[in-house]
Amino acid sequence: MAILVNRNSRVICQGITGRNGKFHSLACKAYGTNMVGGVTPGKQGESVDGIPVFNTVLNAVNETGADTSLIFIPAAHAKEPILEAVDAGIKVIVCITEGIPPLDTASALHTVREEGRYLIGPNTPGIISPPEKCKVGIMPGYIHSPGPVGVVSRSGTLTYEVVDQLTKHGLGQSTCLGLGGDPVVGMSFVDVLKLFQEDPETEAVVLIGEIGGSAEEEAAEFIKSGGFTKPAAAYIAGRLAPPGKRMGHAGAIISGGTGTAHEKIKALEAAGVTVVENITRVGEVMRDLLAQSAR
Amino acid sequence: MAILVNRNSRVICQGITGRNGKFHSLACKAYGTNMVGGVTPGKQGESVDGIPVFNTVLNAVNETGADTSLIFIPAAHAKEPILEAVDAGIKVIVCITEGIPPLDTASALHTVREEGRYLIGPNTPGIISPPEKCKVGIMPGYIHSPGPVGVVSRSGTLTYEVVDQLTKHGLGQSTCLGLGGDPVVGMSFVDVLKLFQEDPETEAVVLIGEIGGSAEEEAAEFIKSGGFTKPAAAYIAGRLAPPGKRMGHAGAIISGGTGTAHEKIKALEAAGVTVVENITRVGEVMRDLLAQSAR
Amino acid sequence: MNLHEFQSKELLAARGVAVPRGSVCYDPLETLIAARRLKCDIVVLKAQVHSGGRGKAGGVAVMSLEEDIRGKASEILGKRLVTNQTGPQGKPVSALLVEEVLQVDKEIYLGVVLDRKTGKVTIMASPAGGMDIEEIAKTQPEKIYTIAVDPLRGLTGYQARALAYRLTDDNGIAGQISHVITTLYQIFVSYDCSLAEINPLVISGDKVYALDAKINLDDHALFRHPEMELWRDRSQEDQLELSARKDGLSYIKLDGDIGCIVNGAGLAMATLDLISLHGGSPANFLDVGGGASEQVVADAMSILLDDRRVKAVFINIFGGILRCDVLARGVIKALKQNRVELPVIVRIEGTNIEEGRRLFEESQLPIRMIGSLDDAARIVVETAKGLKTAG
Amino acid sequence: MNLHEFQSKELLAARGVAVPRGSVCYDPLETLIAARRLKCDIVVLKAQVHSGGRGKAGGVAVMSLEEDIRGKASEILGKRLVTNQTGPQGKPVSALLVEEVLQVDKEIYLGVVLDRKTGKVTIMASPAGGMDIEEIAKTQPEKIYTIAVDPLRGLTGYQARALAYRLTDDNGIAGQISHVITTLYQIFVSYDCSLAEINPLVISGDKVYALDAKINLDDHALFRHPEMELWRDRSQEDQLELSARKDGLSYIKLDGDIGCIVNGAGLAMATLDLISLHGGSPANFLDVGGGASEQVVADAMSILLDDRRVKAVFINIFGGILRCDVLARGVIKALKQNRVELPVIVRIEGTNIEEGRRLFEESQLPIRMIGSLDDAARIVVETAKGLKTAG
Repeated sequence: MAILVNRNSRVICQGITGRNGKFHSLACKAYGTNMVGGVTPGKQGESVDGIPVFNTVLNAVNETGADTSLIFIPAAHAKEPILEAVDAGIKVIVCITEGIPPLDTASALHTVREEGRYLIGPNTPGIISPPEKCKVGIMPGYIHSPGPVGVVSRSGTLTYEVVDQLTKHGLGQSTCLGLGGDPVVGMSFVDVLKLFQEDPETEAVVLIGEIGGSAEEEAAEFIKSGGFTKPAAAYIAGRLAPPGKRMGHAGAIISGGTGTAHEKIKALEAAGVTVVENITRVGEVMRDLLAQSAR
Repeated sequence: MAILVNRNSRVICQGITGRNGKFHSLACKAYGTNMVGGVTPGKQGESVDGIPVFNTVLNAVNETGADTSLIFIPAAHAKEPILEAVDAGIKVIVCITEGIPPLDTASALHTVREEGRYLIGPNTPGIISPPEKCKVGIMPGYIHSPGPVGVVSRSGTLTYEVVDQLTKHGLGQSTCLGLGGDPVVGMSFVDVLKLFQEDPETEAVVLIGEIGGSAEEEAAEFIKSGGFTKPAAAYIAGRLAPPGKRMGHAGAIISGGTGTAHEKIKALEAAGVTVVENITRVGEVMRDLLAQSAR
Repeated sequence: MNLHEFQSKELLAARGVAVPRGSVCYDPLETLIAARRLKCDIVVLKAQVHSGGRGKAGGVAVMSLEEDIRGKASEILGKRLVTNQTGPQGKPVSALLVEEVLQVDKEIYLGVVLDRKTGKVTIMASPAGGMDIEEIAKTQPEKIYTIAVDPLRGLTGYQARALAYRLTDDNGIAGQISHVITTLYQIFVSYDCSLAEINPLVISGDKVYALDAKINLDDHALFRHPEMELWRDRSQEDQLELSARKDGLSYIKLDGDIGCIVNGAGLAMATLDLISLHGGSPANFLDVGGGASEQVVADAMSILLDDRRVKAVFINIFGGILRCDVLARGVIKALKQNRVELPVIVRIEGTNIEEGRRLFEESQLPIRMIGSLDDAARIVVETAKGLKTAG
Repeated sequence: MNLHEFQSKELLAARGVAVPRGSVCYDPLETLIAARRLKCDIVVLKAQVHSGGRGKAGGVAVMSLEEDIRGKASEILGKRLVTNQTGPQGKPVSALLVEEVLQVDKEIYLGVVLDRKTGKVTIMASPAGGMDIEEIAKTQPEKIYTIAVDPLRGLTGYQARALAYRLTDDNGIAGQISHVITTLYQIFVSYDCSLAEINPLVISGDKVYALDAKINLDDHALFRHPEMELWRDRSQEDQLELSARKDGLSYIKLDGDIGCIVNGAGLAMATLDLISLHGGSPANFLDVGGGASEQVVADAMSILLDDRRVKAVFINIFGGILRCDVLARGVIKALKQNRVELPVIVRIEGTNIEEGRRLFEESQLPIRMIGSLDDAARIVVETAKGLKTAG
C-alpha cells in the first residue's frame, strides 16, 4: 500500500511529446510506473518509445483506463489540461508545470475540488511510492528506497535532500509527495496527513515546510486535534531568510500571522512534532523517532 | 397542503419599493400571504405599508426568517437578485421580471440547481395556493378558489383564463403555477408534476402548453412512464399559429422535433392526457374528468 | 434581430474563420463586375433575405461567367422573395451576395443554441451537414454530436478539440474545425445570440470554409449590443411590427380582417385558435404585454387601427400585472383620438376589472362588452363578416 | 512587479474611485509649484518607493504652505530611503507624490488577495483601517470582515453591497464603498494581482477617498499584461536581480561573502540556514530553477561572479528536472570564460549525477567536490573566511 498512487495506477502524461514530458515519462516508466499513454493534440497514433499518444485525455482514458495524469504543459496554457483531466475522469492529477498564473490555478482547483479529485502541485516534483515502484513526477528515482517513512514537502529539491538522507540512514519511504511551490496548490499538508494516517504502511512522517502562508500552522492544528497520531519530524526552511520584500498587510491579515519560520516551528512543536534545525540532521532524527516508537 | 408555498411561507419582495413591486406586494398581503419583508438597497429601515424594507436579502432573511422571494427587478439587472436570494438561503424564488437576457437566466439557473432551490419563472405570473391563502405573484387573486385541481402553465394570461373557468364550474384549485414564458425558465412541467403527484390535496391537473420547445413532450414522457398518475387535462396554444419565422435548424435538432402543437398534442394523448381543443371548454372537461375518477 | 448571411460571415471572417471570397452587391451591373473580379469559372448569387428556403424559392443561382449574370441579378434584386417561411408577401431582396464556388469534399453541420431544457449553451455538430440535417437529426440521431457548455466555465479548448476529432481524422482539418467551433461559440455568447449556425461548414481540399451562416441576436439582450443596431435591415421587418416594438409591444401580421389586442403570447395564440374555430381570421395581433401604460395601450390601438384590412376589433385581456382600468383608459383615449367607426368587441377580466368595466360603460363609445370568451370570439367573427349577431 | 502608490491610484481613479488631488514630482521646484497649485493650507509629500514603512523612515512629510517645501523635497528626492523592509541599502527616491490633506472622519481597510488556503480571491475589510491594521487582525479578528469570491461566478454586486453596509450605516457612503470594493476586485482579477490594497480608505464628509493604495502584479501572469511593463520602475529593483530575471533565474542579494548557486527556493533557504549555522554569510543566491539550460547556468555563474564581494562560490544542487550534467557543463563553461580564481565548492546530487561528477572531475578547474552537504557548507564558510579547511 501507499497513498494516492500504487502499482495498479494507470498513468498518462499530458504533453508527452515535449522535451521534458518525454524525458520524464520514460524515466517514470523505467522506474516501474505503469505508463499507459500520453496526450498531445494532433499526435494520436504516434508512440513515445512504446507509449501510445492520444489526441485528448478522454480518448486516452477510454482506450487505456488511465486514472492518473502527469502534466507537462507550458504555464500559460496549463489551466485547461487540468480541467480536461478532471472532465475525462482522472482521479489523481500531478501538475509539474511551474509559474502558472495563480488565478488560473485557483479557477482549475475549484473544479478539481467540486469533482472530488486530487491535484498535486502545480510546481511540484510529483509523487513517488518506492514499495509500489510507482513514480509520477520528476524526482530522481534512484535516491528512494521502500520503507515506512512518509514524506510531504512544500519544496522540491529539499525533498530530495531529505529522502537521500533517509535512504542513507536505512530508512525507506512509503510515499513521498511534493505539495508544490506555487502560492495556490491543490493538496495541503492536512490532506496528505489524513491519507498517511490511514495508510498502514506509513509509520512516521517527515514534513518539510518553508516560510510564508499558513499551511504548516494548519498542519500543526490538525495534528494537535488528533487527526494525525504517528511520529512526525519537521524541517522549516527560511529561519534566517532576510526580512521579505513584503508590501501591504493583506497577506498577514488573511493568514492571521506573518508566516515566519518562528511561528511555524512554535506551532509544530506545540503539536508534538520534532522540529529539526539543521537540514542535514533530518535522517538521524527520524531514525531516533522510529526507534523510540518501536520500543 | 399545497406545493412549494403555503400559509407558513415567509415571503419577501426584492424590488418592493418600485411601482409594481409595491402594488403586488400589497396585493399578495391582502390575499393572505405572509409578506414579512422587502429588499431595496439603501432603503433599510423604511416600510411599505407596514412591510419592513432591508438593504440586502441576507439581512431580510436574518431578521424575518424569509424562505420565499418574489422578484420585481428590471430585466437588465435581474440576474444578480436571483443569485442573492440563493446565497441568502431562500428556497423558493419567484421571478416575475420579463425579458431577462436568456444567457443571464441560464447562468443564474445553474447556481439555483446546484444549490437545490426552486426557481419559478422568469416571466411568470407566479404561484398561488387558494386553500393556503398564499399568493406569490401577480395573478388576480379573486378568480381563484380552494379545491382539488392543480394548474401548471407556460402562459400567464391563459392560466387566468383557465382558473376563471374552473372556479365558475365550481372546481377550486390546490396550487396554480406559471412556469414562465421565457426561453429558459427554472421549473419545468415535469418538476411540477412530481410535486403535484406527491401532494394529497391535488386530485387532478390542468396543463397549459404552447408551441415551441419540447417541455410538453417531456411532460408526456414523464406521465407515460408512470411518474404522474392522476387525471390530467391539457390545452396547447398555437394550433393554428402561422408558420414561425424560424431560421436555421438548431432549434429543431436540439428538441428532436419542431415543437408544433400537433406533435405536443399527439404526445400528450398518447400518455393518456385529455387534450382540449377549445380553451373555453377546459372547465367542463376537467369537471367530467373529476366526476369519472370519483366513480 | 436577425443578421443577413453576409453579416454573419463578416463576424466569422473577422475572427479568422475562412469564408468563400465574395462581395455584397446592390445592383445588377455591380453584381456582374463583382462576379468577374472573383476570377473563377463558376460563381453563386445568393439573395440576402431573412429567411431560410432561399434555394427552393429561386433566391440562389449558380452560374458560369459565360451566362447572363447581370440579367439573373436583375431578376432577383428588387423583387420580393417568397419562401416557405416568409408568408405570401415574401421578403424584399435588396442585396445579393456574389461568391466563388468551392469544391466541396464534405459538408459539416455546426450550430450553437441555448437549450431550453438544460439551460445550457449547446453546440451541435454533425459530419452529415447540408440541407437534410433536420431529417438526419430525426432518423440518425447518433450522427449528431453535442456539447453542453458549463455556464460558468464556458467552452474549453479540449471540448472543441474533442468535437472536431469526431468530425474528422485529419489533424490539420481538426485544428481548423476546432477554431471554428470556438469562434462560433464565442460569437454566440458575446453577442447574446439566440442562434449561431454554420451549415454547411465545408472541407475543401485542406481547408475549411463556412459556406453559409445564420446568426440571430436575442432581442432581450440587444441593449447590451447597441452597436449591432447599425446592422439591422429594416426592409426585412414589417413596418408595423417595428413601430410596435418601439413602444414595447409585440405585433404579428396575419392575413385576415379582425384586429386583435391581447396580453400575453399564450392568450394571443389561444385567441387565434378560437377565432379560427369560429370560422374567422385575424388581421393581426398586438400583444400589449404586462407592464403597459395607458399611453402604450393607446399607441397599440392606433397601430392596429392603421391597418386598413381590419373590419372589427377584438380586445381580449385577462389582466394580471396589466390592470384593466389602465387598459380601458388607453383604449378609450385611442378611439376618441382616432374617431374610429369600427365595431369594437371587448372581453376583459382580471385586476381592477370593475373600474375597467365602469370606464368602458361610461365612455359612450360604440364598444360591446361580452362576458364569455367563447361568445365574444363568435360575435367578433360574425361582426367582421358583416352579419347580424345573435347577442 | 510592484506599482508605486501614484500608479495604483491612477488605476483606481481611472475607474472612478476618488483619490486626493495631487501630482507626481521629480524635482524640488516642481514639488513646490505643485503644492501651491493645490490651493490648500496643508499638503503631504510622499516618497514613491517600493516599500512599506515610509512614514517611520522619514519618507512622508505633512507641511503647511508656509514651510520650506522645496527644501524638504530636496532632502527626500534623490536620496535612498531606508525602511524596516528595504534592508540597509534602502531604495532610491526619484519621485514625490504631492497631495492635498483631507479631513479624515474614519479610516477603513480594504484588501484583496488570493487566499492560499481556500484558493479563492478574498476581499478583506475593516472599519478599523490605518497603520495598526495587522495588530487589529491579531487582537480583534471580529473586526475584519471577509468575502471569499467564487472563482467561477466572480464578485457579485450584492456581496460588495453587503460588505459596504457592514462598514457604514450611511446609504450614500455605502454606495461609494461598494463601488470601491467592486473596482478593487476588478483590478485584482483583470491585472492578475498578487495584492490590491487601499489603506486607509477614508470617509471625509460625505465622500470616500483612497488615501493610500498598493497594487502588486503577479510576475507569473505579466505575460498577459505586456502594457504594464511600461510602468515598471527599474530603479526600485536590484540590477543583478533584473538581469537574472531576464534569464529566467531568481536572484536574491544579501550582505555576506559567499556566492551561492542552488536549485529551488526551499534548497536556497535551507542552504542559507546551514551556512549561517556554520557561522558564514551568503552574498547572494542564484536559483537556477528546474528547466535551466547549459547556457542559463553559465549566465547564472557570470552574474554571480560579477558580484565583487564574493570570496567563495558554493554550488549546491539536487537535480530533478535540472540534470546534473547540464549544470556541470554550464558551470565549467562560465568558469573557463570568466577565468575565475575564486574557490568553488560543489555539492551535487540527482538526475544524471555520474555524468555531472565526471564532467567536473575531468574539467581540470579548481573545483572541490564534497559529498556531504553539511561538510560542504562548513568548508565553504571556512574557505570564505580564508582559513585552511580540515577536508
